Amino acid sequence: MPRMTMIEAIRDAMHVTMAQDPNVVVFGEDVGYFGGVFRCTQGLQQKFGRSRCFDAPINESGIIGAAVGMAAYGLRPCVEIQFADYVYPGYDQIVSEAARLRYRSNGDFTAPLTIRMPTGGGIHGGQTHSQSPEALFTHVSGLKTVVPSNPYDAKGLLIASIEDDDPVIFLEPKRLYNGPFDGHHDRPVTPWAKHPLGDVPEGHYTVPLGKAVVRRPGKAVTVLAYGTMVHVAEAAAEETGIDAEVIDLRTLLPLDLDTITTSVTKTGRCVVVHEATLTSGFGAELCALVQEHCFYSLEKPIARVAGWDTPYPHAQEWDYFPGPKRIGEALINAMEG
Amino acid sequence: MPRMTMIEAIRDAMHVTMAQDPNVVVFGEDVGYFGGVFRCTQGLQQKFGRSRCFDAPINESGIIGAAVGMAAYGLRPCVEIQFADYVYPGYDQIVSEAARLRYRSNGDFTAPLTIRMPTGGGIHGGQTHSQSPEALFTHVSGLKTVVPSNPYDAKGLLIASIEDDDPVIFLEPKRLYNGPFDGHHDRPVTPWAKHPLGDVPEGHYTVPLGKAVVRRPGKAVTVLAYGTMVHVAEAAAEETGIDAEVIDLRTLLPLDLDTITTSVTKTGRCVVVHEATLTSGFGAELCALVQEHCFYSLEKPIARVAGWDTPYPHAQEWDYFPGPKRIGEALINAMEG
Amino acid sequence: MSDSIPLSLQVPEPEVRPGGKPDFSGVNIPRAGTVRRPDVDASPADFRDLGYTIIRVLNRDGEAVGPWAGALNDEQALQGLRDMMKVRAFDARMLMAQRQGKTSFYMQCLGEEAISCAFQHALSPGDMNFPTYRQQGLLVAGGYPLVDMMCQIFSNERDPLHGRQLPVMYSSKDHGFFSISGNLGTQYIQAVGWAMASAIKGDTRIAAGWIGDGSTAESDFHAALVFASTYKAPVVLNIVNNQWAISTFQGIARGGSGTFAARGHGFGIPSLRVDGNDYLAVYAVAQWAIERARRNLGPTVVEYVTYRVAAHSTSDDPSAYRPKEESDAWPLGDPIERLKNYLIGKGVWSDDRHAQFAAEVEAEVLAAQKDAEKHGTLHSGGKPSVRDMFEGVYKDMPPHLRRQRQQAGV
Amino acid sequence: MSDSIPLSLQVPEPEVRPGGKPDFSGVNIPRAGTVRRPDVDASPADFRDLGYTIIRVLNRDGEAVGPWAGALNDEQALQGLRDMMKVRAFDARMLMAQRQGKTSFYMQCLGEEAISCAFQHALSPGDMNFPTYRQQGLLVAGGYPLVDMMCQIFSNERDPLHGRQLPVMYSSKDHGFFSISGNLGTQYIQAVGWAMASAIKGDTRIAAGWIGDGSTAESDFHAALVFASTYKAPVVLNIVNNQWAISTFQGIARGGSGTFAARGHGFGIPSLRVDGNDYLAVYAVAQWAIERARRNLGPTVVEYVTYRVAAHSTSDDPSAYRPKEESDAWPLGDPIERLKNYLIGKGVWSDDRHAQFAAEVEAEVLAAQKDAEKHGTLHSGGKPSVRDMFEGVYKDMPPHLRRQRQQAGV
Ligand SMILES: Cc1ncc(C[n+]2csc(CCOP(=O)(O)OP(=O)(O)O)c2C)c(N)n1
Ligand SMILES: Cc1ncc(C[n+]2csc(CCOP(=O)(O)OP(=O)(O)O)c2C)c(N)n1
Ligand SMILES: [Mg+2]
Ligand SMILES: [Mg+2]
Repeated sequence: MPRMTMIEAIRDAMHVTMAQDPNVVVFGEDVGYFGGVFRCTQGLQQKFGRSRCFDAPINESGIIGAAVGMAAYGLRPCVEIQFADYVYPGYDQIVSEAARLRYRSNGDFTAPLTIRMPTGGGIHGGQTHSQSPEALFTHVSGLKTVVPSNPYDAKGLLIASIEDDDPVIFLEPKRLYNGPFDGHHDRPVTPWAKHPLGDVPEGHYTVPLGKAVVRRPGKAVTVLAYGTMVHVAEAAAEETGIDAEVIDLRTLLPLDLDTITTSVTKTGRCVVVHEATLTSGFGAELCALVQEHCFYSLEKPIARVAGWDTPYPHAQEWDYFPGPKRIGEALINAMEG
Repeated sequence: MPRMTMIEAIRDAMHVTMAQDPNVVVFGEDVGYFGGVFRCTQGLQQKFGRSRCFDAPINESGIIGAAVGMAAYGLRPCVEIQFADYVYPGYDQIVSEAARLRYRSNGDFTAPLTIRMPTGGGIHGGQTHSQSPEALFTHVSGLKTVVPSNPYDAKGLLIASIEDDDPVIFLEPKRLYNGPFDGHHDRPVTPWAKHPLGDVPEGHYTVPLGKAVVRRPGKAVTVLAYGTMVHVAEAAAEETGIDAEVIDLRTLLPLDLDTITTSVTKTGRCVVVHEATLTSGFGAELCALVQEHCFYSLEKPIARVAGWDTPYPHAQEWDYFPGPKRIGEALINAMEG
Repeated sequence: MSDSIPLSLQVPEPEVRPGGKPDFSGVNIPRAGTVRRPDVDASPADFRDLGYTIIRVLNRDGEAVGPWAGALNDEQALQGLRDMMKVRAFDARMLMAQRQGKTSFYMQCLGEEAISCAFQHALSPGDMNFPTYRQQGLLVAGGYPLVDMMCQIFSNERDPLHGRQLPVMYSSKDHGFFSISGNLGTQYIQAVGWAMASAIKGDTRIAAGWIGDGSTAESDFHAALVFASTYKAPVVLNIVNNQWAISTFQGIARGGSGTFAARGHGFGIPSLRVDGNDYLAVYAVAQWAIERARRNLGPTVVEYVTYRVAAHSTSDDPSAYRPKEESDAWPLGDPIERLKNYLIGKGVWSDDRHAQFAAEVEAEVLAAQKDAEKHGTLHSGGKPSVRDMFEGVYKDMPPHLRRQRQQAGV
Repeated sequence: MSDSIPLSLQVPEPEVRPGGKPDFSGVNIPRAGTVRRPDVDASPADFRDLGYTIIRVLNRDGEAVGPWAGALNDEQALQGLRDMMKVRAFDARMLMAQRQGKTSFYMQCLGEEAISCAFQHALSPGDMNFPTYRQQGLLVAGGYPLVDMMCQIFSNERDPLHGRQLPVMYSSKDHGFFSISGNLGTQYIQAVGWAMASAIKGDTRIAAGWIGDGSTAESDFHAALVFASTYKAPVVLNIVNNQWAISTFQGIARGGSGTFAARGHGFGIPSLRVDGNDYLAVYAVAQWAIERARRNLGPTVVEYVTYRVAAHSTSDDPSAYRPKEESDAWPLGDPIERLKNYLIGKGVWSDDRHAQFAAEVEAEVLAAQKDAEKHGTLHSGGKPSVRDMFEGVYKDMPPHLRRQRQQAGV
């Protein structure tokens, strides 16, 4: 099987769907001739022509609004927002339009579009290249929200998203683009080539939306994570020696509640991890659901490890980022008493 | 003491602050000559002139962006977004600009502005006149989010918000504008004149941001609510005869956690109520905090009663709205076992 | 700087407010027939003047004159008259139905009927409008059943949108009418995207975006112009300037000077202004712009100059912010009266036939209403089901929504 | 419709791509001195042509000619030369510092120095710029300490922004430099709001908004033009058209035809295009626009025609999308060379003095860097404190942040 980075896997997903379905179109800022600032769309214009893959003006509302119109026509646009931090100008078109079109028109019009965007920190990008806005999408009925944590899933989930008949927010943890990242920023970077999930099948396959996966089985405590934090949580489990079960949610909405409750019912302990700021983050929803569905199994309060409630800082990045140390402490604490 | 509706109380708050501080300016769509579609700004242009209160072009990003610039200059803009449903085009200016200006400039520039908007349902307004987007603000570090439930608080909180040195999102439950509403839409409307909190002092006073209040003391179960739901929860308590303690949060961020934990520690049971859609709503954060801080007191899982995870419907409004029946059932259920 | 004079904020105000005497002497109206008609493939830079004048066909004597005349034959013009009369009758009845509590909300297009009615006839099957709430004429002229519109308005058991949408927020793909949002301006860039899709697919369908004068201030107006000009999208970008945005006069959106049409010039988009109360002029300009789109020559901006005679919606009372008599003083007259006079002048219509048709149309609307009311009105009779509230959020209902539906007991 | 030809999407492309021969023959450049200078209070409708041409002062022979010449005396022009040289030297050193790992990121303004340097000198104390990341010249020409800029770039213990911001996202109220956001376009409408505030207070201060060619596509550009025109805000709306937006050429933002300046016309805002590589022309136009604002005559749009010689940022490699030699082919030359030749021609400067000043400025920048590095660079030496991460989110730290700070152990 070919080895791919997450960038290559994402590119391959678009390649596969574009080759298969002439209705798939790709556009966004710098995605055409240049192939995207992270090179995720490299080669697509050359291969499929300028009317299937093209540069867009710098207007996120325009990119998403045009995609809504195209989707209503019958296309399946897969658009790129250069950084998740820049999605807000297009937020109205997502919330008021893409998410509600099927409902308000009773299916007369639909919006099968995918909005890709690099998310998360760890690259010294400061406040406008590091944010994790997933909770702003999970609150919006009508959207699906996906966060892959490795090349295999990234390709399979992206194909599933493009083929999905509803609008999908596809968040790409940019710190994982070139290799798994366990939060130890001071150690050399591992490439995907050395990771089993860097093995990516050629051609078409999907990873279904709405299905979580147990990344690391364990009996002592359940860790709910997604994106970069899956790897950091795995590292924390190794380093503390705690027999944690690490669940990679993959899709935040629809959420795979069964996999979660099965695990927490077993372990009786739960730690929720994300990079986004704590308050009203997606971790809050996870806590609410876990305490509702596993109340009588819980032996300790569910703990959250998350970005602090501040804008994402530049110099203090590694104090902000929920690294293996903070997660490890939460695991140890979850095991006490 | 004069009796006021919530509209009059809000108007009076702007009147008081404008009279006291020449830096307070008010603008928004239709707020000038006409005085706002809900008449909250009626008479302000006449009294303070066209450069203190004026009509704005229909561009929510423009309204908020201009307010950020004015606030940076030294003014204290209090702007109106005609319905909370229309705030999304201005979301970027709130999230990326107002909320972060103090932080990113290390206090060199600040954004002391207040963004008022009618929120919530119950007026047959359909998907674009009914939404409750508070959780989209509570996730954003740097913002304060306020939701009054009566004229007395509305005036005191709005004055406090305008005088606050940080940006404040001020959500006005439109169903409460003219009277308290217990969720029984088929009964005659009660006016504020008959409610003790319709007594509103003249002149300047504040209700501090960040302080909740116990609206109905009780021992059996704690209900956390804000805005319209405070009244609906009170009705549900009366109707079920359950000795519920109803807490009116008033400010969602910063949150008065002490009042909450004191109550839940006492009652051991908790029901969280809001109009907004359930998933990733502010109720999720409340659940996460309560289970974290009151875990060992809780006798049952915390329940959430909220809007369903659908867009806000028109015909099915009263099936969507979390009325006294649904809250009552949650109370009864919370008391079982 | 120290010797500079103090600055002051300049806030535009309409000429008159309630109590004042309406005054439209500032509105510059050229004589009918005097504005030239460029070829559709002429260079936009060569006719920028058309963004600052008003194209008119019907003169005061009810004659069709000038280079934009002659686009319609008598039968077509008669059809236009009937369409407009039907829209007006429909509006009147639905307004009344709202006052009677049969629905929560209604919006008329009184005085603006020519614009949507004429435009619809210039389109071809397969084309798509991205309308606002004030283009019911597109549906009526397009033959969409009145009873379906009414069922939507009543949110009843036969409402095609299953009670989910606010009254008047219709949707009909088959009739080339995109689902109305309620959020202003969003549809404008969607129209451009739809048109781009048609071009990407190598189809021949074109799109029409619609926006009000006040809503041109919204950011998606800009997005639409940027995208349309960059990709030369086959789209007609219509601006209905009815002078008012709820209580706010058009000067607040338009700024100091210029016209709404002229906004297109900065993008190299050809831009025309037309008398929106002149059915023949509207049709001729629509046809011109649609042909440009169809021939892959790119977008056109069209500003229709008209007047919102009625209140903004049933929630509004315009006497609070403008003189009651202002609509009578509006210098471009009434679109139905003007087309009627033209047809009478041509000898193909008469006052009698007009009165007779008015009665017929009244009866048709009434019959439709009876039919619709059999299926319920907002507060009585047949209703959409509560189950419907949970359907259609996604194509397939995800587990959490299924749980919620169960909780709701439906 | 059935016999219509198929539509097709038209995607603009630059004249040449890597491997091709740079070609700017399509850029229409009038001779220096040939564009008229209207009075600042002339009606905008009377000089729309100035939005389609290029105002230039310095001709090929290094002479200042035409109606826009004469705004600066020799001492001021010399100051301009020194400012530009300092900016260029600063950029070069910081680029190198980034390559050496002393910071994470840097952005040069190579080739565009004249614009911000000249503009700054046309402002008065108390005025406020709302800049992008490419206007470091405003700070340098305004006398902001180089060492403070460097400390920000190094995110060190003396960084005025306490390490919170990405390098180059300066803020200095005292120097009339608004905090840079990183989100494109947002500052443009903020500039208008700030200017409105000055007018509301009856003050005499004016604002300047800055935006790149690519970013004019953003919606807040529209918001700014709408608000500026409606309230006649005392603001200069600057557009720096450096031909590129990362890898995307200006045709994607500009659309089919028209100019960026011409966008102002639709709002009745006077709009000028100016040679951005001509210090004297930039100053003269800036002065004109600032005077309009100061005299309460309202906003002006100014488009500076220039070329981004360097990469977009240290994260970018332009050889992937444009010919390497393109910047050499740029017909408006280099701003420093042009001003230098003018001053030598006037006899107030010489090649020797130029070389000497270049050495001086180099030494000054180096000294500043040494100074700054004493306080640390991104990965070594003095750092902002972790406590600082929790400060300044609000004026007073709310309880939940205090809890989090405790948890973080700081
Ligand atoms: C984003 C958004 N902001 C505000 C509103 C409230 N609103 C509804 S209609 C309207 C006025 C629109 O005026 P105009 O565009 O001139 O259209 P007209 O009603 O005259 O046809 C306003 C402000 C809205 N629906 N959406
Ligand atoms: C809202 C937003 N979208 C996208 C970006 C990413 N981005 C940063 S700079 C840039 C190009 C801007 O080009 P231009 O406006 O021409 O300015 P220049 O860099 O040429 O000075 C882009 C797309 C951003 N910073 N903010
Ligand atoms: Mg209007
Ligand atoms: Mg540029």
